Amino acid sequence: MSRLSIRIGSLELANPVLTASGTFGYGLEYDDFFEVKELGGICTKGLSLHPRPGNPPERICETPAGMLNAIGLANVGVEAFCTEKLPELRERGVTVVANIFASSIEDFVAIAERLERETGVAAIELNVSCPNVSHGGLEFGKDPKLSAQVTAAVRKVTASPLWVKMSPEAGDLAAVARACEDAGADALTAINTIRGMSIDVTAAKLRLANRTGGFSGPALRPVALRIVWELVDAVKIPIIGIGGIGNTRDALEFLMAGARAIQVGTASFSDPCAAKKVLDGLRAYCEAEDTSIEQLVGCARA
Amino acid sequence: MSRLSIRIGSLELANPVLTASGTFGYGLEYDDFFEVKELGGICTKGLSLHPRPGNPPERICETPAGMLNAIGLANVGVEAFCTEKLPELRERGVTVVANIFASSIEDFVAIAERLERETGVAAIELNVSCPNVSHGGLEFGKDPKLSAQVTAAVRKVTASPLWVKMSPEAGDLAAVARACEDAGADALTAINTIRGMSIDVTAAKLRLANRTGGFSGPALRPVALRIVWELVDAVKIPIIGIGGIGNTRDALEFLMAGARAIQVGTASFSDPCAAKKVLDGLRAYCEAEDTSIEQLVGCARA
Amino acid sequence: METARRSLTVMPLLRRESIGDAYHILTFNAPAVVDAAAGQFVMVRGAEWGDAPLLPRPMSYLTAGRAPSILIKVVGEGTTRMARAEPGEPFALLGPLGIPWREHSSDRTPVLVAGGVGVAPLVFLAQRLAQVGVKPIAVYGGRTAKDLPLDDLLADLCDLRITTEDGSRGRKGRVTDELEELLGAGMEIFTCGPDRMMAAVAALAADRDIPCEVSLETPMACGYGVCLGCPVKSTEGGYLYACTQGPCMNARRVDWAGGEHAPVRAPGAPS
Amino acid sequence: METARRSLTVMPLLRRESIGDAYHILTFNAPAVVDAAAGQFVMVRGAEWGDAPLLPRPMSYLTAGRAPSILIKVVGEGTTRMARAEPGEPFALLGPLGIPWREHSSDRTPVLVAGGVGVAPLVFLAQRLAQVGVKPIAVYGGRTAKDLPLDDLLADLCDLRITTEDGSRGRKGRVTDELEELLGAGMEIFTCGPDRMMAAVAALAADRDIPCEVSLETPMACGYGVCLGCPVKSTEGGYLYACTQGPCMNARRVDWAGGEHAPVRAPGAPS
Ligand SMILES: Cc1cc2nc3c(=O)[nH]c(=O)nc-3n(C[C@H](O)[C@H](O)[C@H](O)COP(=O)(O)OP(=O)(O)OC[C@H]3O[C@@H](n4cnc5c(N)ncnc54)[C@H](O)[C@@H]3O)c2cc1C
Ligand SMILES: Cc1cc2nc3c(=O)[nH]c(=O)nc-3n(C[C@H](O)[C@H](O)[C@H](O)COP(=O)(O)OP(=O)(O)OC[C@H]3O[C@@H](n4cnc5c(N)ncnc54)[C@H](O)[C@@H]3O)c2cc1C
Ligand SMILES: Cc1cc2nc3c(=O)[nH]c(=O)nc-3n(C[C@H](O)[C@H](O)[C@H](O)COP(=O)(O)O)c2cc1C
Ligand SMILES: Cc1cc2nc3c(=O)[nH]c(=O)nc-3n(C[C@H](O)[C@H](O)[C@H](O)COP(=O)(O)O)c2cc1C
Ligand code: FES
Ligand code: FES
Repeated sequence: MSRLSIRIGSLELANPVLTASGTFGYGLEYDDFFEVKELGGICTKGLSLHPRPGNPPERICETPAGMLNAIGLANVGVEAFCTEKLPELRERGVTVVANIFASSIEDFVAIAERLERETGVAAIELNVSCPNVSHGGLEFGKDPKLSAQVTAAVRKVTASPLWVKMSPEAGDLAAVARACEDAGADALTAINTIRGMSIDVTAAKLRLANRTGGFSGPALRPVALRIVWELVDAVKIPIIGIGGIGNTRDALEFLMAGARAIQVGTASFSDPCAAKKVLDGLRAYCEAEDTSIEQLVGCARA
Repeated sequence: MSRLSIRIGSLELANPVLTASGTFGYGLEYDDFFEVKELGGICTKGLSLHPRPGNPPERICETPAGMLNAIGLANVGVEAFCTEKLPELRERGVTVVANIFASSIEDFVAIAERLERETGVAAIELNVSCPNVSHGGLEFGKDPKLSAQVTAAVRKVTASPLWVKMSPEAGDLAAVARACEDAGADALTAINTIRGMSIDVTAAKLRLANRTGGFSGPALRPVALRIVWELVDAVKIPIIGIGGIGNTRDALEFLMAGARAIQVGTASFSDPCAAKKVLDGLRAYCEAEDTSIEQLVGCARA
Repeated sequence: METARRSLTVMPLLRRESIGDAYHILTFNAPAVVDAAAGQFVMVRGAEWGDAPLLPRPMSYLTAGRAPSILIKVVGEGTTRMARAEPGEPFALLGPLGIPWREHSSDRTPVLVAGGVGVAPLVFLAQRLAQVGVKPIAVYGGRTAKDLPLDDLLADLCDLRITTEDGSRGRKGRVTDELEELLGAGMEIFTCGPDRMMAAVAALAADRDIPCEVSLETPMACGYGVCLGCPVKSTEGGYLYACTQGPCMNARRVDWAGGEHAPVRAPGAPS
Repeated sequence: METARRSLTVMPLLRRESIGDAYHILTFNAPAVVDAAAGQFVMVRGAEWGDAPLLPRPMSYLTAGRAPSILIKVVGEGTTRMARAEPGEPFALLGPLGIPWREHSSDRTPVLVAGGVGVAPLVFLAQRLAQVGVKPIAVYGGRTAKDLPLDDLLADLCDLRITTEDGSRGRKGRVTDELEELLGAGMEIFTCGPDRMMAAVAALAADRDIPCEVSLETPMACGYGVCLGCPVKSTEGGYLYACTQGPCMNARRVDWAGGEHAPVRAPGAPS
């Protein structure tokens, strides 16, 4: 299906449709729905060095055309991922991008080293932009120097393609992007959530126990698209677009803006097959228009 | 109506409901709809030293639960405002906040000096955060030092209360806020729009001639609310909340988060009486709950 | 012409008539007479839409009075919802808005030039002209025979000529092909339709020195002059705002090359 | 109990029955039999809602089969839209989801304790029990007589006792007041309702050493285990996820003091 295939640095993806970290579990929850290996890839729930229980409830609430989440990176930890999840994913032929998170550079390195001992990890995505943890979340992603340090340190210990996930809250995101590029990132994914808040006025209480949560969903799309456009200008490495993508039209917006691949996030909640439908839609579009993803990328920039 | 009255620094407002700059014209377009003087106040369309024609079309487009605008600060200029609009507003008894914009500190000062010669301007709101102009928009608002310089310079030439409008795109907004406070701001208004983008995929073309536009409407609300909450922590001067407020419930969210007043923006487009309805709703709420705006402010922070 | 007092009024849908798949007439049950003039418009939004779609949609009045109506073409989310509405569903209507068609000159024959859904304000105009005993010429163009809603109403009231791009009805070609032959001194044009059509009609009219009135269709957020989102480039410099200085205005005031005020609607949009 | 295969299926609404102002039964026209067990739930979203409300709403099955149904209480935007839906409107239903009620112990008398709209999964359970010839006791509480939807169905299938806080029907008080008198060895509890009610019931059951099964209602984004948005604090440490480890589970596993998993719904919300 070469109309759909796309190269992200050294990594050849069968198609540009991935699922976003934290919105697709470990990719093993979809048996009843579709064959996950058909996707360009999946990004795992953020993996930390040790298992994390996550934040107390309430963790989620809905906002106009969007939602807030403060999951707090609840996850099984990299060890359990490697022993309990990855073998099954490998067996099923799923293209796995391991999204990883830590509150220190040492821990980032330790997680990457652990993953390096496994086969079946197509790329590592560094989450330096999580708004829902008290240490080492956004601080890394807002600062060009810190982002570059994390990237360089992980770069040293892994041969896997390295993606860095950008925070929309950085004051100068182009600088962060260039710093990560210089430090050896193979691609940038954009964007992670922006922090938001919601108050239940009938109780005069914050809705989320964590106070703030990451804002995602269709509402976020115009901001994400603008940032992707700017990042394509800022760096030479590929940009992978994320933010409110739920259908083929949304995916085309990001591809036309210059993203070489896209990730489907919140949309999977209301439809577990959302990513699959985007893929089918892109295939149909490329056939109908006799074009390819490669040709579509950036075509609105002309 | 002392349940509703609220003090913003030295300025006593009859109630906490204002209209947001750029979404209420010059306040003279509402004859058929309601008595504008009932509102706590109106913020005028951004005024520049000289008249500005604004950006070419398309200037607006809709996004999920929001919209993008790239008006480009089309306005009649401060002189025409003072001679053609202000007398009428004064006559009608409207509380007028003059929102002003310039691409240099000198011009900010010149506009403020011109306004100083008039009576009937209750406060000046410095727009240091407009995303839709090529010079002097966001640059001021993202930088604590520049914001402070603008504030201090205008402070010197006016006795009017000075409000500074915050950009959500600043990397360290608390620093900007503190700098403005130190430079003599009487209140901060938050937030202005975040830049977004939209592509018409059927034409593979950007929807807005200006490429990007400011993102506003209900979709923005959770981000605005979070920023207001943070600013209440960051400074001692009053915060005025803006962003996706369309009904009483939304207004209560911001008041309970600690905003001492609120501005209704995009909501006026679908209902010219939106601000009036919010005011009526707050009045009814305060009566039903036997409370006052003063008591409500910040009550969700307990 | 004096414009009537504007208001935002919630009205239930009285009925919806479908014309083919893409066109619908929506008629509302107004609590009081809506005193709109031909060429004026109304901002329409479902009262139960919630936060999305957010903005009201500008629509020309097809008729005014106690049961005001609009003709819609389904192009996006707002019009899709309108096309699904059932009688009783409440809509918020803000109107009447904008500058109506100017009075026709009693010494000229009016030529109404309609493109697709742009026919609505021209049918309204034709009805008003009929009331004063004037039977205009009408040139009505569409892509195919299916893109000519309300042709029957025009046929009743006007000397009607049809053009379609695919030749499936009337003359094969565009309204300007018909106009080139037909236009003569002593005529005046009122036109509404896709921007490119109006630009071509305006150019032809300017060439022949025939008065030409257009009704603009720009995106709008407010419809009453405060958002400044609806400009078209003016030949006098600066911009004209379609909602308060239009939608109806002399075609010569518009710099047709100056703006992209008509979004291109390519076919085959994916979804 | 083995759970049935899950799927996302668009189904038209077959009918909507209103019970007072606030409660409605929605019955859908399923293309194939929905093999849901009592206590399982379904994520429900109008297929034409567009971008807002965004997320599907978790609802317990009231019945399964070819015409699956749910009982809704109008509390916010999603349920308001459901309460306005007319037959034919398409809904996307993802289900069956979650862990159903465990099998009842044949040597114990089941006591179903329902609070308000929490009655739905218990009516389903009562019907299943009736099929195997068991007639449970039911204790059904609400604020007023108006907050007891489906009381007639429970009355048919159970030995029913009613409590209302204002005394407008049945015993004045709470379900626990009735339970304190009624509970005895040889009973087992199945309960669904407001969190504070379930916590009180669970405490009473623990006191008397009576098995107690609860059905949790937390906010949910996905309903199938990937968002991690639906935790309750576990007595074993860490969290239990209501969608995959519940909604039905042994009350002893839940640390009722640990989380705010029941949002407070104060009356008189402004809008
Ligand atoms: C004064 C005036 C009178 C109008 N009268 C009618 C009428 O009688 N009948 C009718 O069907 N339409 C009329 N229109 C156009 C109508 O407003 C748009 O088609 C409608 O807003 C599209 O809404 P949507 O949500 O379905 O599409 P969207 O999803 O908003 O957009 C779909 C496509 O339509 C384009 N579009 C959006 N708004 C407008 C607009 N205001 N004008 C032109 N294109 C737009 C978008 O760029 C996009 O390509 C009129 C417009 C104006 C300004
Ligand atoms: C497993 C399960 C089964 C359920 N079964 C039923 C049922 O049979 N009938 C029924 O009417 N309701 C049931 N609920 C609750 C129902 O999901 C919520 O009432 C509904 O999501 C509210 O949607 P809304 O858009 O109307 O309200 P919103 O506008 O989303 O919220 C209104 C209020 O309800 C609260 N709320 C939101 N989601 C939930 C939730 N999932 N649980 C509890 N409170 C919530 C909000 O915090 C807010 O205070 C069930 C919930 C779960 C988890
Ligand atoms: C419930 C939830 C959990 C998330 N968890 C993670 C995570 O663990 N790591 C990460 O990098 N991003 C995480 N994200 C962010 C998403 O991957 C994505 O960047 C964001 O949601 C925007 O895309 P969307 O609008 O399509 O959801 C999470 C998002 C949501 C909604
Ligand atoms: C069409 C439009 C024009 C605006 N023009 C201005 C302006 O001139 N000056 C300014 O400070 N803010 C301007 N704004 C920003 C608003 O005042 C407000 O900060 C923003 O829209 C968020 O509030 P809302 O979501 O309620 O609209 C404009 C917003 C819109 C939508
Ligand atoms: S539509 Fe708002 S000014 Fe014209
Ligand atoms: S609702 Fe998503 S994990 Fe439970």
